Amino acid sequence: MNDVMGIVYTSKDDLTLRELTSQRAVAAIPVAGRYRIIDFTLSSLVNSNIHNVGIIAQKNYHSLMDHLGSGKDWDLHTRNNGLFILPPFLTRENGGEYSGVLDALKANFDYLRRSRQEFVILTNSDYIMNTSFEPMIQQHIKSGADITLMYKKATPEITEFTSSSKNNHCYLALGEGGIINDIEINPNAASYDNLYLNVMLVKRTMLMYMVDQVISHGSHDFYADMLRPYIKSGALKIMGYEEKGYYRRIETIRGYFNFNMDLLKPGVRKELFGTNPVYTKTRDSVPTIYRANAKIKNSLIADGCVIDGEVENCVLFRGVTVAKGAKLKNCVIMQDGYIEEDVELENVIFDKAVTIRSHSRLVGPGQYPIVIGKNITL
Amino acid sequence: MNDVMGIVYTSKDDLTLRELTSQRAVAAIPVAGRYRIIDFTLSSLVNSNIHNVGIIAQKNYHSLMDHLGSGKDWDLHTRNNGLFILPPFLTRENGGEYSGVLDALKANFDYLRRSRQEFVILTNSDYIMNTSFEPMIQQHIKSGADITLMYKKATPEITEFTSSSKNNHCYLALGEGGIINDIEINPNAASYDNLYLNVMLVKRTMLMYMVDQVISHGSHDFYADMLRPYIKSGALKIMGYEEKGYYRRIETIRGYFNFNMDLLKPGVRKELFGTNPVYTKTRDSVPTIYRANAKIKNSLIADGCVIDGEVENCVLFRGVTVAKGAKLKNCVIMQDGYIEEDVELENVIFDKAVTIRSHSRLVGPGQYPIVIGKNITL
Amino acid sequence: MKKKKCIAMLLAGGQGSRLGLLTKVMAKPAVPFGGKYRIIDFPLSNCTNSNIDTVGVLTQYRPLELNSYIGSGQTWDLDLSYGGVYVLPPYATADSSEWYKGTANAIYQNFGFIEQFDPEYVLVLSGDHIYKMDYNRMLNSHIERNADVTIAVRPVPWEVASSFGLMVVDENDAITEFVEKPPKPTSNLASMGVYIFTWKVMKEYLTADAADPKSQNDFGKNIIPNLLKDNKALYAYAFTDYWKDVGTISSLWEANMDLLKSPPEFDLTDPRWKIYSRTPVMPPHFIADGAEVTNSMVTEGCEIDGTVRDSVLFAGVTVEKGAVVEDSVIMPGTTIQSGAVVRRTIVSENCVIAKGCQVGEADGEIALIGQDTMLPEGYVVKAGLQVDTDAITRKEGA
Amino acid sequence: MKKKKCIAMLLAGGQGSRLGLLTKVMAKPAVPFGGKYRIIDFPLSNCTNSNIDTVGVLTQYRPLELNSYIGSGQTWDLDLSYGGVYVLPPYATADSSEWYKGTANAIYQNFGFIEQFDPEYVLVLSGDHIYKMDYNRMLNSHIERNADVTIAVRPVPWEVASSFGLMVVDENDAITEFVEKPPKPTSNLASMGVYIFTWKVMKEYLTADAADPKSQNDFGKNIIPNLLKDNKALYAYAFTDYWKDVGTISSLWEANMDLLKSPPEFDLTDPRWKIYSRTPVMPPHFIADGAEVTNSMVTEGCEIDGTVRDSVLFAGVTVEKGAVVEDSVIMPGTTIQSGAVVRRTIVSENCVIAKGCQVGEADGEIALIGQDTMLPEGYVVKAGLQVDTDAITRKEGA
Repeated sequence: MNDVMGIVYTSKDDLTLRELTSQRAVAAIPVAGRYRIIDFTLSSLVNSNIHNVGIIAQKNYHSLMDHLGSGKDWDLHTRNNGLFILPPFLTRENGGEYSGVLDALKANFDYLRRSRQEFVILTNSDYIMNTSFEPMIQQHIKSGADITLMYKKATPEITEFTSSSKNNHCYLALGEGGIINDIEINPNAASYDNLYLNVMLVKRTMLMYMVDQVISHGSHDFYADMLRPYIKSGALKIMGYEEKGYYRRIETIRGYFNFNMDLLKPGVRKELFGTNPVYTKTRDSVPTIYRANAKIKNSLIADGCVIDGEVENCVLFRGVTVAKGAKLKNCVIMQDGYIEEDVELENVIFDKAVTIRSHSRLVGPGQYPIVIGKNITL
Repeated sequence: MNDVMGIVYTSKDDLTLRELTSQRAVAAIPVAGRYRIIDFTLSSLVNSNIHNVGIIAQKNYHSLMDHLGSGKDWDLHTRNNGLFILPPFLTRENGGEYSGVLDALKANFDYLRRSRQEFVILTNSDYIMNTSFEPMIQQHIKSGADITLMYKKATPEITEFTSSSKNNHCYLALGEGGIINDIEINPNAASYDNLYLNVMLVKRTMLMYMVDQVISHGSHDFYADMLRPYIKSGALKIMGYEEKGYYRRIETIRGYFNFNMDLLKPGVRKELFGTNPVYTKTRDSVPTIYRANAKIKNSLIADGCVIDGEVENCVLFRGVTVAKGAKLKNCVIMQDGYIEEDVELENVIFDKAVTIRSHSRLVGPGQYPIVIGKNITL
Repeated sequence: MKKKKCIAMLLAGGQGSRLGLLTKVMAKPAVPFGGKYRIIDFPLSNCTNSNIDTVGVLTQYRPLELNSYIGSGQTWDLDLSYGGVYVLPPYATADSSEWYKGTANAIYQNFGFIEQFDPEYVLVLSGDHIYKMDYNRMLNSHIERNADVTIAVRPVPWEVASSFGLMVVDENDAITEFVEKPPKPTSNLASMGVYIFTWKVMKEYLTADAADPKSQNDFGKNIIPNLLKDNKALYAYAFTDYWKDVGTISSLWEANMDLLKSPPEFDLTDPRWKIYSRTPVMPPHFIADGAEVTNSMVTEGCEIDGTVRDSVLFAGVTVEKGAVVEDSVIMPGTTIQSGAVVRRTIVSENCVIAKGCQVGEADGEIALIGQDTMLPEGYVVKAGLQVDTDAITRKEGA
Repeated sequence: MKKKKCIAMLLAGGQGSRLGLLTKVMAKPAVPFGGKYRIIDFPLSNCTNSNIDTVGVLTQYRPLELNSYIGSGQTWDLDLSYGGVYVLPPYATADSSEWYKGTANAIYQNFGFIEQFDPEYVLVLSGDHIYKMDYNRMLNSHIERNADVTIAVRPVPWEVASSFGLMVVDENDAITEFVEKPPKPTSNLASMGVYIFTWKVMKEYLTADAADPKSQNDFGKNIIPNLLKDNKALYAYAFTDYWKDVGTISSLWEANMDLLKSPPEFDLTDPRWKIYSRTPVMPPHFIADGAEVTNSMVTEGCEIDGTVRDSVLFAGVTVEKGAVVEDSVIMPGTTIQSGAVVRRTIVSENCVIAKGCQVGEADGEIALIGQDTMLPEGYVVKAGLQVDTDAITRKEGA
């Protein structure tokens, strides 16, 4: 059993995801028919036998809290250990917002102190990856590293999804024996091909020490003020661990759309769902019903749908209705979407509970799908 | 089984309770050795077969959230129904504070709409009472009332604990058949002796309608802008229900102290704990150990204490240590208090985890006990 | 301790031998139904939706599956500190150790369980039927009429009446006569096996029954007749919504098919009366290019490359390219390989129907493939047959 | 499904007849201990604290109390969707229905339960001892030594050695000999009844054992000797902290008294190794003016007006004015009326010791009052006697 806890940092609403984040954190964006992005991170932690997980929440954490509940669906509802949501609590002193991951960690020193585990995995929650952290933990202990950073060989598929914005894209240089000796933060052209996945393993007490040092010297940036100086100084043994599985960071609408379409490939489904289960909030939906006129091609469809139309290259979330005569192609339709008769949709993303009246037509450009916000009726 | 939900309003930090509320809501103040004030309200609801309870939280709700957790300890952790904590969520639009109960209700219309129950019990959580709401519900249905307000005959013991501040003390006039035809808000000298207990029963949809009406006309005060006009207009049938059990509202340090001392009377303990169980967060404490020099008189003592000194007329919370030679009289010592050897304490309230070094002496005036704040070492 | 007004005792002991190979390795209440449910989900969800939060599940046959399936009861919101769901198999005492002898005996042996909740009423359920019922309304009727026992009843077709416990009632629904499975029925009001007893009365009669060595310890055969004899207040409570005994292969198949009609004969989608079920942890299902899926129910984890018509598929079913599934029920984890054809068949959990198999026929009786069966390539199963690994081995050995 | 590395099987079947009247109405693991615990809290809490989150509790005697006590497992953080705690009584299959024949047979009959978690290791526990042990460290030792079986052992005094399973080990702690309760011990290393098996090995040997009609299906008598015969890798894992078999009235009494010593022989207060227990919902205890309470343990719901010395009081005990309790263990809900004197006695749950009773003596054997006993006014119970309602009736009848 692992002597490791998890801290999941949920970053602030990312404006490049437009409507999808207007009322929710990136971590709470619905993906793949029945999940939220954070389900992949949480399931990876739980499947690695990590049972104490703190979620650093920011503004807009209502939907996240609603999704996670008591942590029951991830077997994280135990009284010792379990799931801890750590929002920026308003008190007489506190203004109510974390200014970054270091500030958030510092504000939650009480929780870190109370936790018993020797190690911490500190991770973001804006990516899709279903992995086990156990080999990384084993390598960390065996190598005697102070810090282990998870990286992946950068390929066009992985980097094309990320925006070119200065959004903490870091590349690592690996020296002899896997020691990291340089980090590039947001380069226009990267010199190295080791993309940092924003997953870090470190002793709990050392993390607290480092955070305290940086903050008490008036600095605040995790990458520039903490990671880089420690890597450059060589005072700590900082190692890389190469992750080889499927990984996509969700930063743009296009990246979001492409990831959903990626799931229509059997290989990708197998990689993401074949080995370790991905847990999510149960919704007690009924199975999906296909009626007499249903014609489905190459689509991923969740429970609770009722389908009597044509669906091609789509991802349909729970509770979607596609009436007779409707034709959907290259669409992502979130929960409770309602497509009336003879509607034609192509290259469209519907957020939750969008209704489109019969005989309408909505066709987006192939590269930049149209997004329709939550609860809208067209 | 009751078709009723509960809404518990936890008011803002009350300055008359000084140190006790500097880091917690009134509802979260520890009382009676192992409870928080809100445990009494919650247990009364649960014991009345009410299984959907929303807690309107304000600033400072960290300790409240910590205490309530997933609601497990009240069997309120079910997915349908259960316990819902409703803090003023920060969003792009929302500033983060409720300006009163009406504002809070309006902000949570989504939750109210989603709930299935026909009736709502709307209650504060700054009082101690262990009752069943079932007779009130039955009277409400039988009488065909639109609103039923719970009141109690005002006696000196009940009113002496309340401050003379304008803190929503209301008195009701009851006419024929129990119809309420007048309400006095914060009178210096009350004309009526029916003290409103801040517990109201009403149809869920009617509550929403009334709140919406008042707010949309620019008014905000629950008592003056909503209750009084509806009572005066006579448009609704507003009835009183008389509660006869033990009731104390905790508004001042003195009231807090007196309530704890009240528990040393067998009759009060029987009234509060004899019939319906009061649930609270489990702490898995060991039993209390009395050593060879222990001398205890007339005291209420929770689990997890180790006592080798003299204790008279005290309430000791979980995990308190009283070393050899220490003498305590008329004290309330909260969780994890540590009284070293030969200390003398009289008329003192210790908040959580106060340590007092050996050979110290602290004696307060009988009527106005000294309060020592959380985590302090003297 | 908090008192419970009404607790439920669910008789889940039946081996359900009329279900043949289906119940060879599991108790009847654990049999899968409707794409993602098991039979026991229906009475348990009915309890939760009726605000009855304490349920004893009485079982002696294969309790392991039920035990694991029910777990902490979290699925049905029945994981409570006080109350919740308990699986109650027979147990040994200092003096004796005995299996449950009859339905009444099973409850009698668990008086200790009932008494710790000090209930006023006890609801007795069976785990054999598919239906949605508000037990709380039945309880209110019991209380209003000041009844000793209330029995849920429904009219059944006269031709099948003789396989039920039948009641004659007066104009106030008071029961005047009760006959268990009479050869010549004089009434078609059948007992649904759902009883509400006033606990004091139940205690008295079950205790007397246990002391009677000649009794078969059965509610229908002994307890109800004894109560009638003593002129106790027995009332019928009429229930006319969908209710199906799924005690045979063909009725189980039919009940599944009822879900596919439009509008369905039995609606699972009412948000105010959800049927809860333990959900397998699987991704959404995938339907490939070239597949055909019509008039069917499909759920999580399925991968469909072939043709599926008028069928109910459970979680994790694979239908390969060129395979055809028609008028069938395919239970969790089963694979239909390419070129295989399955018609009018119930295929149990975790089977493999290999290439070119012909299972069932377009007409005739429903065929059944038992759990964990690996049907060899090209194997043919005629209409109405039941096949499992043992049957195949015997056939090959022969 | 997620695989579990190690699951625990807790043998809680024992009636514990050496505990006399105490286990007349409850299974031994449900016996109260230490003011607010029951014996089974210790192995269950050890599991939770050792990160073993899946426990099968094997029981056939009085499972009802255990079942209600364990409930959803929430007390021990064992209310999980996948894993958690399950009570496993014997069950009927289509072919047979049988009680557990021995410790090994109990586990053999539950292979189906074990296999659904596909574990690498199985930890076997008994529900008879008071101790705090990190099973995870024992598991690591098992893995490091690549053992087939690891047995937890401790040295016992030579004079009692013959009542244990004893082991001879070599310099590497490999077990070379194992004898179950030999009349003339050649070792004083006793088995604690805590085993870790590599699941593959357990499966092989328990299956072979089940097929052997001459076997008594017991770990100590059959399984371990067979493994030794085949030169399997059996290791001893030494445990030297507090460990007490509470199988007799006097050892149960002693173990309670061990908690009162200062410092205690056995410490329950370590925040990193909490013993979890189902807490009764009661207010703090009250000690009145005029009471005397020294060298004692008192818990929630007690009301003390009398004298309590060197005793352990459970939840909801009342000691009236003028009553004296010395060197005794008073279990939940019992009342000692004014003027009654109780010395060196275990009083079980929900008893009333009426005015003027004299129970036990200042010297001599421990007396025992059975559960729910109402001791009449002025009744005298001599040292070492066991009294319950039946005994009183017999005496009055005589």
